[in-house]
Amino acid sequence: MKAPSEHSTITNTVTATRQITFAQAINEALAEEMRRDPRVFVIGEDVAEAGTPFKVLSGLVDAFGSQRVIDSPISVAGITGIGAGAAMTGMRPVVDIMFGDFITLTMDQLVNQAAKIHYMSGGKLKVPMVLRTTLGATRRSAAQHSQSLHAWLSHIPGLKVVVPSTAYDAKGLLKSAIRDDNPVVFFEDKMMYQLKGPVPVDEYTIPLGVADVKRAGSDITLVATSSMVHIALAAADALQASDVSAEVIDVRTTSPLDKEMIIESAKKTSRAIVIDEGYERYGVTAEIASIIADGAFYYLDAPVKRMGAMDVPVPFSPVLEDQTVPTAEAVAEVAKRLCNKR
Amino acid sequence: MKAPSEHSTITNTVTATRQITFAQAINEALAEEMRRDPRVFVIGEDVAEAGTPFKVLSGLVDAFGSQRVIDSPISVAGITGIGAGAAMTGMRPVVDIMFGDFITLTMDQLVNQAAKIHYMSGGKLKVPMVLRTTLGATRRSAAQHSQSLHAWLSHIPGLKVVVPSTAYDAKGLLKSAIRDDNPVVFFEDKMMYQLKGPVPVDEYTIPLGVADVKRAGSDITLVATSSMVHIALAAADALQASDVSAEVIDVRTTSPLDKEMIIESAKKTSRAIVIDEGYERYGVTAEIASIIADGAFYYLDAPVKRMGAMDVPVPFSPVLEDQTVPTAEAVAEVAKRLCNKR
Amino acid sequence: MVHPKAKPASKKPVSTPSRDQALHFYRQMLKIRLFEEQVNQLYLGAKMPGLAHLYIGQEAVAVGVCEALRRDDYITSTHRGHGHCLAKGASVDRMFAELLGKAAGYCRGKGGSMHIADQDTGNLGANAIVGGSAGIATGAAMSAKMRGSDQVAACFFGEGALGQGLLYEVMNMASLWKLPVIYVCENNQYNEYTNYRETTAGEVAARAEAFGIHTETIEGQDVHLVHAKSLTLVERARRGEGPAFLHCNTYRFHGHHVGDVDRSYYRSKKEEEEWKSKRDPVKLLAEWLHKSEMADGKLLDQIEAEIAAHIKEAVQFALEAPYPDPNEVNQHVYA
Amino acid sequence: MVHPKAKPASKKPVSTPSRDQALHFYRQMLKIRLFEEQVNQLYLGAKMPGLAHLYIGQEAVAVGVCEALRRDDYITSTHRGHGHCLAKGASVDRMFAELLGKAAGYCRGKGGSMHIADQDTGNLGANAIVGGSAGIATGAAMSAKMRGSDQVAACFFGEGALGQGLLYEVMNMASLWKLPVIYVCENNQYNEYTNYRETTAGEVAARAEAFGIHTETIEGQDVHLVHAKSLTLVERARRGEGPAFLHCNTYRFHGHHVGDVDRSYYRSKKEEEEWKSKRDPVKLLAEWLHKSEMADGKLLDQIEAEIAAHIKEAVQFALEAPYPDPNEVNQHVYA
Ligand SMILES: Cc1ncc(C[n+]2csc(CCOP(=O)(O)OP(=O)(O)O)c2C)c(N)n1
Ligand SMILES: Cc1ncc(C[n+]2csc(CCOP(=O)(O)OP(=O)(O)O)c2C)c(N)n1
Ligand SMILES: [Mg+2]
Ligand SMILES: [Mg+2]
Repeated sequence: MKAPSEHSTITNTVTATRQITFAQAINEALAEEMRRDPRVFVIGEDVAEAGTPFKVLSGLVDAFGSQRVIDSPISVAGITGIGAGAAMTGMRPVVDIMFGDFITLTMDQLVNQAAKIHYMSGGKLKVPMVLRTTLGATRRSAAQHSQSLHAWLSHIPGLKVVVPSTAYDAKGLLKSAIRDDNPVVFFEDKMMYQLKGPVPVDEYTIPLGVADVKRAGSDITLVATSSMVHIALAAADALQASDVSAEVIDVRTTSPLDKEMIIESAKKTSRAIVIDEGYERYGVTAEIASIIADGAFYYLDAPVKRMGAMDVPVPFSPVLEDQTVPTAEAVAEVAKRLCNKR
Repeated sequence: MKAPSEHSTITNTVTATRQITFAQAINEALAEEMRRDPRVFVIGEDVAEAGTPFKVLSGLVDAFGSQRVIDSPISVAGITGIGAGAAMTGMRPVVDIMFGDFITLTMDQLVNQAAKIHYMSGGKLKVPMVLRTTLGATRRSAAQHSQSLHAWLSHIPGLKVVVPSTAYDAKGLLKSAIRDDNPVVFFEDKMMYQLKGPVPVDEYTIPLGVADVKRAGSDITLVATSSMVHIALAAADALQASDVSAEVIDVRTTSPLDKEMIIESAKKTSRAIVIDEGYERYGVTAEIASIIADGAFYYLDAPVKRMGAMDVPVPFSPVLEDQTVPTAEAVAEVAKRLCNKR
Repeated sequence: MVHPKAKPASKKPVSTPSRDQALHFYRQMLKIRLFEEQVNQLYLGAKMPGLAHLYIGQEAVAVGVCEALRRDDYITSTHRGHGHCLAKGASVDRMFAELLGKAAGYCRGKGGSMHIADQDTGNLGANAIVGGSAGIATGAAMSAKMRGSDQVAACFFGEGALGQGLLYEVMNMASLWKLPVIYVCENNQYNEYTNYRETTAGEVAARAEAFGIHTETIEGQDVHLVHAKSLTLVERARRGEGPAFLHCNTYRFHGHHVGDVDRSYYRSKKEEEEWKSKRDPVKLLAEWLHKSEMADGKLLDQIEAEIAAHIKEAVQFALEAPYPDPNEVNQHVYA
Repeated sequence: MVHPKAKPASKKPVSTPSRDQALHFYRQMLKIRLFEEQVNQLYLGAKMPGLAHLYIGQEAVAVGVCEALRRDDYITSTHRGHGHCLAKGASVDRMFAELLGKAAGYCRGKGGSMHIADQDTGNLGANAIVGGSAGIATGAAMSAKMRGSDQVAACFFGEGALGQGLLYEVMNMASLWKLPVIYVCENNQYNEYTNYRETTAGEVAARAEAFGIHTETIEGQDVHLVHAKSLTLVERARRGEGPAFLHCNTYRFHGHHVGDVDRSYYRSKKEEEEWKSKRDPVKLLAEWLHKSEMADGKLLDQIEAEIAAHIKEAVQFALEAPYPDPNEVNQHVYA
């Protein structure tokens, strides 16, 4: 099971910070953007009084009213299409899709419509919409409530895809996503909502497309997304004991992807592992690993390894489910092998 | 624009063959399997009298009646769900989804239901269903009728994915797909329907999961899918003039993927390019390239290169559309560069 | 064509249910009730992984419908599916085992509460996608028709599924092709934490009628009524006369899921109490049994004790049962 | 509440359309007709990449509806969208240019026939996914309401879109939230090569009424009727009284697309001839203009000549216009 540990990388900030949860960070980002821009609204199932089943949106309806925090019927495709139409005509909707597995129902509206409208119209129409949803397993929710399908969206030109790993990143990236003029899919790991981290009191944004070195190192690069950043950090901790210095790169957005930072790190360390919670086959790890293998080809001392979720529907039984997600131990094992430490 | 050339690799067969089109091969496979097994039926929009807009199914309704070749409403998700339910209860449906772009509408039924039912039921229920659809651009059909979304399905455990390149393969693989006890997604390139090739008179099947060397070579491996196999073969022809001997591997099924054959070839040639008509980013080329880069790491003399479709929604204008798909010239160029021939 | 008004008023004899039948219904409903109470205990005792959506309050629907089906008829079910599963004939021990993720469970622990399927009793599976099983049920009905098996499929769903487009797509085809499927809409008044009137425009029944589907709206707390209506609709479907839509008014007595205990922000205690005191399907049936002198308090107590003992034994079995072998994790991905 | 029967019969004065208006309608409809005939010629002459779905026969719907809209009102359209685009105010030269994939096209050649959008006239785009624009239109209506702009959105779709679940999802929300959207169902009798009766169970109008949406079924070949009804529905929506569904019976005179010339296997020559001779919307309006002495043959000929000349010029412009710069291929992926 994932046991997210807390690591902070906010170094060169002078503003005051406080510790808030990932969920609070999302909530604050929404509240700030709604206050700043009357065009921003939230729509989804049980987003208002209930504040979503994860309570991420608690209080927003009190602050902004039910005209801007809108409870919808269970019409996942419908609200996505409505979001696209509203975005094309002057609003900036944030569509809430409770579980990432349900984006399967939105694919036509998101991929054939929202993602392509700007291009198909020759640049005239815009779709400034954010679709917030979840990813991540180990919640004992079984095969239809545990998937991490961000690879699909990352495959689609016209979409941007955000996979934050900390409260700080979540807040800054969500604010950028809302201000972005493109459809952005924002994936939140369900298991990280209660994870606390330092977040500045003052306003800030983080640009989409810039990865973050969550820990510097010299022997191996661990490239990770979302929840897996914490696995990578825990692995890096463990590796220290074996005298392996691991650099942990959080890609933060899979699309656009900060290829340069990833390749440079791999060139420096000469070894890399890519860790992601989506299914491994044809998943996010494939893209990033192949980019490293190509871009750092002449620098690599070992093959780039991929560690995605096991290629099985997520099982319910804890003894089975826990095997499907990469663990810090497994990452450390592979890293040691690559570094010939054993 | 793709100009599929004809190449045959049927060598050690003694049975008589004739030249038939890719479309006829599909039609024959369906007719044979429907004759063989009363549980097989076809459902889709305009599949009966119209025989689909591509006329692939012409004559089937006359042979098998409208109880087994069923015209449906324009309910793409609905017929996929109905297919799953029928498959779970003793039938073997072949669901026809006219354009690959429309599979966006089937994702919940295909991915959350059909693909997972066997696993979620602990192995008790089975979903022996085939979903036939199309891929491929350059038909001037623009962004919503030109996508090649097979990477998505290949990402999903529980699904098998077939991407045939010749009439021979299409027939043998479709028959296997229909006999398979799992949901299989079968992608046909719209532009190849009229492509002729030798097909045995006698019955045969081709197992899912076995790649095919469409041309043997020693300097570089071109791994390709569907339509891109013909691009690879044309590139191989062109490369001969530059004294580069290219081996062309047709993966035939992206899931299961014949990793061994691909890796062995790359080990032998020490160079590889992966060519596919899906969007390049997070696409099929990423998976295959990263597998080669890992599996043949110590044998490679150059980085593995990926050539997918350009990461843009498919544009309508011919001058734009033609740029989005890999060409034989471009493949040959990259190959020469990798082989230091220039 | 005869003018509709000119039709002779169909005067069905309202037959009184037999004692055997009524007691059987009672046993089935009580089994669901006590099963679910035990599930809640497992949750509260932190013995069950994840969550569960209790069926308590809706027992008359599952039992009334399933008792009108044959064992080889099909059902599809929902996230709130324990009741359907038991009503169709599953046994409590293997259900508990599944809920606890044990190898002895109906799905070897792979499915869990939201995915229990039991092929032997025709249960094609619970479904964690709201509305997600409407296609499967309709496809099973199509398959039955194609195979000439005269089986019928019942598709259970909550009124929340009325928000999902898939339902309309498949109702259209079921009507066009006269498929033997009964769409059972369990209107328990809430989509999670939102009253269905805030999410549902127009009239529920009209949504099925628009597709030319025979539709009935009934009180879902009266098991005899649900059963009698279901019988009519099922036999109609079996005769090839096409699909039906059965809209049952009902109520879930507990939260949306076991963890939903503070409910005052979306429904009143008073409303809950009214349903529990006046429209509890188990109580109503007990009262009916009394009134019609088919059972006295002693018999009912005895039945309850039997079922409670059975449940206790089953939960014990499940608690002690082994987890699946870890190697099973990548088995059953492909058939 | 007043008993519905007790309401006073609403007696709207049926005002005769003015000569100016009628002639304007005629010009608009004829423009569409001649535009589409030219598109067919471009196809036959192999001058147009790909295919196109002609709107000929349905002109009264697009013109009747769009003339009831303001320029800043929205429309969404379909694969058969040229008529909607022109009726909402697009110019023929840039449309031809788009159909030929030229940089001067409304979408710089990137969209083509099935994706023409023209923001300046409120056209949010044709759509190549059947039913795909229902969400966009409903969202535009929601946006109008939220912004307090009193704009209305008209959502055009063929009866084939009744097969798509999305339509029901968004109609429900439009009704719940009283959104200013008019769903315009152009029932041209065929989903591609299949008569809609084979794909559509029950009654079309009932499908919208089930969601509590005000619904009207009308003859779609009479532009005055379409216009009058649309005006009522649009003004109703603008006043905040909610969505409406306008079901128009119509017919496409040509094939499903320009290449569909052998149609006998799915519809009879006789049926086509009947519609063309008796229910051609352009002819019907010409006859009406004659009968009401608003125009004589000479005037109508003159109008036709003017439009033909305009079209000729426009197509020439498009044929000569340059293709987009190849570098544009990866522009406009992101805003
Ligand atoms: C497509 C989809 N959207 C959202 C959810 C989350 N969800 C689970 S149950 C539920 C409410 C279902 O309400 P209803 O259908 O009335 O069933 P009930 O819970 O009342 O039995 C929701 C929204 C889901 N499982 N699937
Ligand atoms: C989702 C989807 N399925 C199938 C198609 C292929 N297709 C294009 S037009 C059409 C028929 C549409 O019929 P209708 O909606 O009545 O419009 P009409 O062509 O009659 O104007 C079909 C099936 C599509 N474009 N989108
Ligand atoms: Mg409910
Ligand atoms: Mg039509």
